[in-house]
Amino acid sequence: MKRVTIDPITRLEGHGRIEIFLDEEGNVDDAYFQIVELRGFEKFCEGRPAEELPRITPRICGVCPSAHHICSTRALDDLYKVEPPPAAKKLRELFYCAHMLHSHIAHFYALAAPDFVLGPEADPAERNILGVVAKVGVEIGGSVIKHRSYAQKIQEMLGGRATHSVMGLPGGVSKGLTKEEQEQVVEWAKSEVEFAKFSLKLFDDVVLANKAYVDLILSDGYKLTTHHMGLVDENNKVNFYDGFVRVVDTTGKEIVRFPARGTAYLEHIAEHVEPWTYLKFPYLKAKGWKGFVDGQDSGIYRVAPLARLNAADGMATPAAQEAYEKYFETLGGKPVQATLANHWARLIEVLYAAERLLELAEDSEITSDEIRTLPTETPDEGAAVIEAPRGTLFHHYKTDERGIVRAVNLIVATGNNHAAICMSVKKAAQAVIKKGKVTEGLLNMVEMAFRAYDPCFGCATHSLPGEMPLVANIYDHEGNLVRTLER
Amino acid sequence: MTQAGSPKSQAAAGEGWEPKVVAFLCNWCSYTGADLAGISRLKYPANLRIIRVMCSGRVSPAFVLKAFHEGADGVLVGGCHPGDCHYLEGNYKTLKRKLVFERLLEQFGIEPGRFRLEWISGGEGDKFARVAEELVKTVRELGPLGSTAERLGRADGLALRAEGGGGNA
Amino acid sequence: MPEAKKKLKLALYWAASCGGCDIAVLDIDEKILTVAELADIVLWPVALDFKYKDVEALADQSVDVCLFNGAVRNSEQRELAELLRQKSKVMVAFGACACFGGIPALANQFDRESIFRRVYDTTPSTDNPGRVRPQTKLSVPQGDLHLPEFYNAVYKLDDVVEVDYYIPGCPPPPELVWEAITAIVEGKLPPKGSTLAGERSLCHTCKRKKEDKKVTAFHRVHEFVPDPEKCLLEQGIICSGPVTREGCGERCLNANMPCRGCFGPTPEALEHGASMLSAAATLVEGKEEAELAEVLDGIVDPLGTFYRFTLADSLLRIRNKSLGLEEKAEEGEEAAS
Amino acid sequence: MPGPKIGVYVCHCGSNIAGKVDMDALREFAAELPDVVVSRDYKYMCSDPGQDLIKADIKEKGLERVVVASCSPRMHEPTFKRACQDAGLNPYLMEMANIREQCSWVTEDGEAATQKAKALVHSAVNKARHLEPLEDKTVPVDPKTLIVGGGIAGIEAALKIAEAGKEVYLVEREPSIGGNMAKLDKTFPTLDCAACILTPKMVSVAQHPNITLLTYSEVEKVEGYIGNFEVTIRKRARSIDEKLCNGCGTCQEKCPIKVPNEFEEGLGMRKAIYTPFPQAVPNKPVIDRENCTYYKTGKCKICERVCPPKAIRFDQEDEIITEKFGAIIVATGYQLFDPSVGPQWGYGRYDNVIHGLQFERLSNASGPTGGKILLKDGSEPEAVAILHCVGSRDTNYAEYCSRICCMTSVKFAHLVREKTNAKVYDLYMDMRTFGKQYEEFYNRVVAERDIYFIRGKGAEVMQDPETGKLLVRVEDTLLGVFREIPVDMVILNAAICPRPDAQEVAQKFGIQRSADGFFLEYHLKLEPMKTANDGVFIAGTCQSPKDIPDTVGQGAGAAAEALKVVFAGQVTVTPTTAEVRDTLCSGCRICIPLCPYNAITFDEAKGVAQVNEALCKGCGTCAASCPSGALRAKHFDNRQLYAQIEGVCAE
Repeated sequence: MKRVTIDPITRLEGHGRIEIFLDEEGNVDDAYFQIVELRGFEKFCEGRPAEELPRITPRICGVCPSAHHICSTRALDDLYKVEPPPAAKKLRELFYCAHMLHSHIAHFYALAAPDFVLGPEADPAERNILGVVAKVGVEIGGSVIKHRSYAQKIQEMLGGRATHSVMGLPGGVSKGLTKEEQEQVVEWAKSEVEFAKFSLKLFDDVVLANKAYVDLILSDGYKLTTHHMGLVDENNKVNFYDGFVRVVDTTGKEIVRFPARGTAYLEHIAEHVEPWTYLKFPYLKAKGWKGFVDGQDSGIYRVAPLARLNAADGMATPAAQEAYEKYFETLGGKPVQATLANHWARLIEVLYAAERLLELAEDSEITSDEIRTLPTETPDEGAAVIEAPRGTLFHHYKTDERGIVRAVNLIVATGNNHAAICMSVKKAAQAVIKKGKVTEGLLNMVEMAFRAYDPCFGCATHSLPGEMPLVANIYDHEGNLVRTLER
Repeated sequence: MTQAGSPKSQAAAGEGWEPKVVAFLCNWCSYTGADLAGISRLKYPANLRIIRVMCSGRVSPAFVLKAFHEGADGVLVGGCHPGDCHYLEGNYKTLKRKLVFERLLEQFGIEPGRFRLEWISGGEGDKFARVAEELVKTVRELGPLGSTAERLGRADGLALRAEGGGGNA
Repeated sequence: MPEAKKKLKLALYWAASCGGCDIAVLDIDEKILTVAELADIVLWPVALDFKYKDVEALADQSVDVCLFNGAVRNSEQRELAELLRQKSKVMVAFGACACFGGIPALANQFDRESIFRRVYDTTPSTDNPGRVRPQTKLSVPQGDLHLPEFYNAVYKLDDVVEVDYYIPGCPPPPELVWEAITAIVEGKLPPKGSTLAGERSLCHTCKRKKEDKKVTAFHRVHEFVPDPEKCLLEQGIICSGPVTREGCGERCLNANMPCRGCFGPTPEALEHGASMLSAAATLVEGKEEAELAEVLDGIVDPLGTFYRFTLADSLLRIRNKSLGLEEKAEEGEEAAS
Repeated sequence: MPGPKIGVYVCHCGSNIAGKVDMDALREFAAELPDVVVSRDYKYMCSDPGQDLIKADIKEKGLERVVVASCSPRMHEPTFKRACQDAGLNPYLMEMANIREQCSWVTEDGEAATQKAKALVHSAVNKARHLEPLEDKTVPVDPKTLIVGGGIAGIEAALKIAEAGKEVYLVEREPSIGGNMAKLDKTFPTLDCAACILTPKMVSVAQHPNITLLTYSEVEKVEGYIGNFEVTIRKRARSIDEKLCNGCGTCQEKCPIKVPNEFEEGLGMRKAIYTPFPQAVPNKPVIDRENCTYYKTGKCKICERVCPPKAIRFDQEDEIITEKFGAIIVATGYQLFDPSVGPQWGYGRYDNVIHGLQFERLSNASGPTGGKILLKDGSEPEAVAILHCVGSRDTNYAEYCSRICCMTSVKFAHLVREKTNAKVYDLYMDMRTFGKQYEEFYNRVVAERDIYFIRGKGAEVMQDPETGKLLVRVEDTLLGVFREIPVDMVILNAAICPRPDAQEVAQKFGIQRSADGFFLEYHLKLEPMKTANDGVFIAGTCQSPKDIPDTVGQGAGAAAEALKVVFAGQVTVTPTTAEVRDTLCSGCRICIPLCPYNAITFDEAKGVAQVNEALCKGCGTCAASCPSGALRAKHFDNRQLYAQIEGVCAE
């Protein structure tokens, strides 16, 4: 019996670890993706005043804190049955588009690009953002940092701080946008749109132009047949901030659709507990938990860019819509099940976020000082769903009549993908590990499958020092270490 | 009269544990009252140890937490009766703090019985002795709270390296 | 000075944290490249393999500075902290969690079992009839799987190892991070034990108008639209600015929201929570106990408000398990189930 | 680095401490504490040889801190501070552990007491380690004294101070000074008439150049501190011009309105414009606006018409006087217990059941009956019963002994016999004749004819349905028989009680009350005039029941206390004030409204708060509310108190 430990992979609520077990022949017997940490927000949010949760729950993840901030704020709208003024809604969405940009840009250039621009087999020493810069030109490195920082600056402008923003309140936001600030944002937004287009072009040139990559993306090792979940607007176009939660099955047919506000999610989603990981496994109630298997009958679904595009009928902005159509053409229609297609889908979302950012920034109403509706209803229960960069995010609160939290339920973005990640990793491992042959390259193959989901923190982890470090320890069946592969 | 602290009563209590109670008393009323209890030769449990402050208003809630942190099982704050404060209003400040602080203690999981604010005048030696008696009794029934280090040790077997916020001062 | 010349060996590690601290390092933007020139980053903990033997492999004291973010929530994090302390010349608690426990330390109000019960049993979307719980050691057909032990309490870094410097904030603002890194690189660090931030409280730099510190009613942030020019505390909104260390640039106040204290207490504050509680309570006018109680009930969550980031640094730290808070929590769970 | 050299001195206080606490164990325990270089025990530390031990060690061993474990600091802190000072050690580097009042005296078990004493010593040593030298400050004293209450105590005090050449304000609520004593007839044991000995003093009060007399006036507000009290006095409108009025009394004769006279305890009447009694000082009337027709209807004005000097001023208004004083003497006197609360005594139900002061008025030549002792119907009584301890020495009412009733009763018995032929029955529980010539006086009266002293408490007063006589039920404890004595008049010697507004007055002057409701002295035996509020002294029956000699004595004593203050010309104020550490203050202003003395202000230039140490009284409330710890309470700072907490919790 051999055992491969890939440690660490990532974290969302803490570290992740992959354990791959080989059978007597040295083929993959089973693989476990473990989340080895828990912090228990669902418990210690109890007793807090509800209005403070938008300042507490973002600490679940410092990489996508704004997702929690906005989701929490919208859950409070529902809790207090209060509608924010139009300007407030727009400010929140503007803020949120900026967040999507910052997260997606960092992820693509820091994490995904090295794999494609330089190739999976490239020398690890260069397989990092600096390597990418070297290849595509220094000015791009600067441009990446610049456009990521624009996005951060917009969040800071509205939310007080880029990480762990504070402006969200039930019924509105605490701070508006001045005319001067608006001009600044418009300028940045325009630049973001251009940068998004450039990034898609880059993907065209480097990836799509390279048949080997396209084959890799479409190869069976990186395929998983699952259902897909994402937020859509009333026209079923992709939306990050609000609308309806839509699920399409493995054939692309809509099987679930419910409002992104309120507790309807409980009718459709349940979470399964495994004793070997601290993170739970959400699945579709209607299908039930069938274990770690994919297919039409399994309850396992996926979220994040790949799933969002599958779950929607298009994009709400022109250029993004164009890219959307090309994407499905190239990859053979809906739903796309190729895990690695996430990267492309992510870039299409970057374009949508940039375009939407510009729309909102240029909206004359955005500078209105009508930014708060004071709650008057007695609070009881409230919930909201939004699209975090890494997938659908659920916040659900119950309070006493004073708005003191009695109970909290959270389903975090990457949690939705937990089961899928486990299977993708196993599948990739099975595809590449044969007869106990464990090579340097295969670790990256396994890693790529996994990285495509951008399990929260991938972005940060890969910025410096430049590589996703991996270790494969290979043990014989007595568990003695016979070989260590390290990068 | 209880004979707190005496080996006899410890034996009676079953284990060696004797409650520790810290009393912060204002110089003009409660501390004088405590002196009067002595002058009148009233008896109360030796578990209660007195720290003198000029006014109950001097007693920062942090002092009470510090006492619990150091292993006190109960804390008494004694001040002048409303209107009698030697410094006019210090005791009202104490009252205001107490009204929030007692809710904080509950959130910390400290039983209400372990903390008491009492108005005891310089003429109320008997009241002081009675309050001391009652408080020690209550705390004895509640059992040991233990110092913060002990409680953390109990929880995770860790010996604390550093002080808490108490590191200041 | 020579230190400035020689290229530093820098390590960054995270424990029970959200990653915001690492983002904060990225948020120094293009300067990050300068850092790469000035220092060798021998360990980027969120990225590098954290199996002990690999860190063990480093020579003792071979790391010049270790920036440690995150609190200590489980056995693995504690062991790593001890190991890194051994390997590093200078240990820096980076961010609120490492300095004071941060928001995760709010969990210290509850014990392990009640957290597990909530997360794995009573959350409404959880379907766990067998009441399965994550196991620190689990035998599967192919072998054993291990998970770190989830502690009963959250600890700040200096509970488990000696800390040389503190950089507060949730997360530390980029300017502060840059100052700290420059100080480190140029070897211009203050005496050990210092906190690399201001000495006074936030009010020192807060631009809001301060007049008469008297309060007749407390307001919660969602109930009330404050005057953006005036001190929030004077308007009845609890703000921890007066007890909290300066250096954050009042980012929250600039967005019209009160300070919640992520920079921790000022050097001479007795205790972050208790000191602010004492100040806030005495702002209220009046002498009638009933009236006072009514006004002061406006401070609805003393622990969660005054210890938002510093519960693991408080004098009491964790709940006394002898009290029946569990039952209360249960009710809450039932209510939502 | 090593801490300061600390010496610990454990006092046996004879057997007061040593009888309970193990002195050797405590001394050795202290010797082991960090920084303690010498630890001694001695029989009486407060004695000269005891103090010399400390002084010698300071000089020879170079002690930097001294800890004395003995009685309460309220007892001997000054003693040991002085000892340190004499030996060249700053007195504020001395700390005391109270192991007598708060340990040996209150603890049953010796081991427990020793354990507690260790904790207290540990705490004191911990604090001492962090003590800092402080310098006493002095502030000038206003030379005037305020005396509140124009009874015999206040009069005596006023005269003594005035004669000593210092200025006095005497404030009396009633239209005239004289107080309760002015109502009395003869005074025991010498039987000279109260008026004869009191009126001369009253007159000299009115005439003394150093005395400002404010009658019909009340103190409204007291601010400030010893040497510098700011007092607001309301001088109620008399409705006459005192300068013009010559006290001829015409207005009183002509005034048509009659109301019961408070001074006569309801036995006589007065007019709406009146002086309470003939010898009143000042001898100028007041108009009682409640009862005056003019103030009710706007008509009448007879007094105005008949007044020869035209002194009536209907439109006169209250006058508000604010003055500074260096010292204050509170001598507000007593109020007689109201016997009607106990139905068993029949007071208020039966016409001829009266209380002591009413008898004094009956018996007084200037009283309603011109000194004749008559029943309500004008006839002379044939039998009179005198009851002691009405409301005193009775757990249902006042537990204390009122001290004067025994002698008053004996006096009453004598007066009744002197003025009537009535038999007298004196019902006593114990006969307490403690004063000079009291026993002799008692023996004289006992020998008089038809006075029967019966040892037993007058339990109940009823009326005989047939004869209509009063029946007093008493258990004669000497004969062991139960008796019902038929009498015509019953005199109830009611208890001396605190005035109903005592609490209000106590708060006004920042003094406390003992459990019995009387004002609390600083020390029952050694400081009977001082109160917890420095510079405020008490005299007379507001402190406890007293007879005239004791009251006069305490009045004079209080005068001496006040003179001590005003002659000193300056007082040392505690240096244990608050201070702001500029480098830590962020100017949040939380402290500013907290200070009741307005001692904290905001320095706009520096942007920090600042403490006016002359105004600060060192309560430390601001330090407890200063969130950032910039405000520091000297001698009780956070470090010192934390160290104490660690100390008491360590043992």
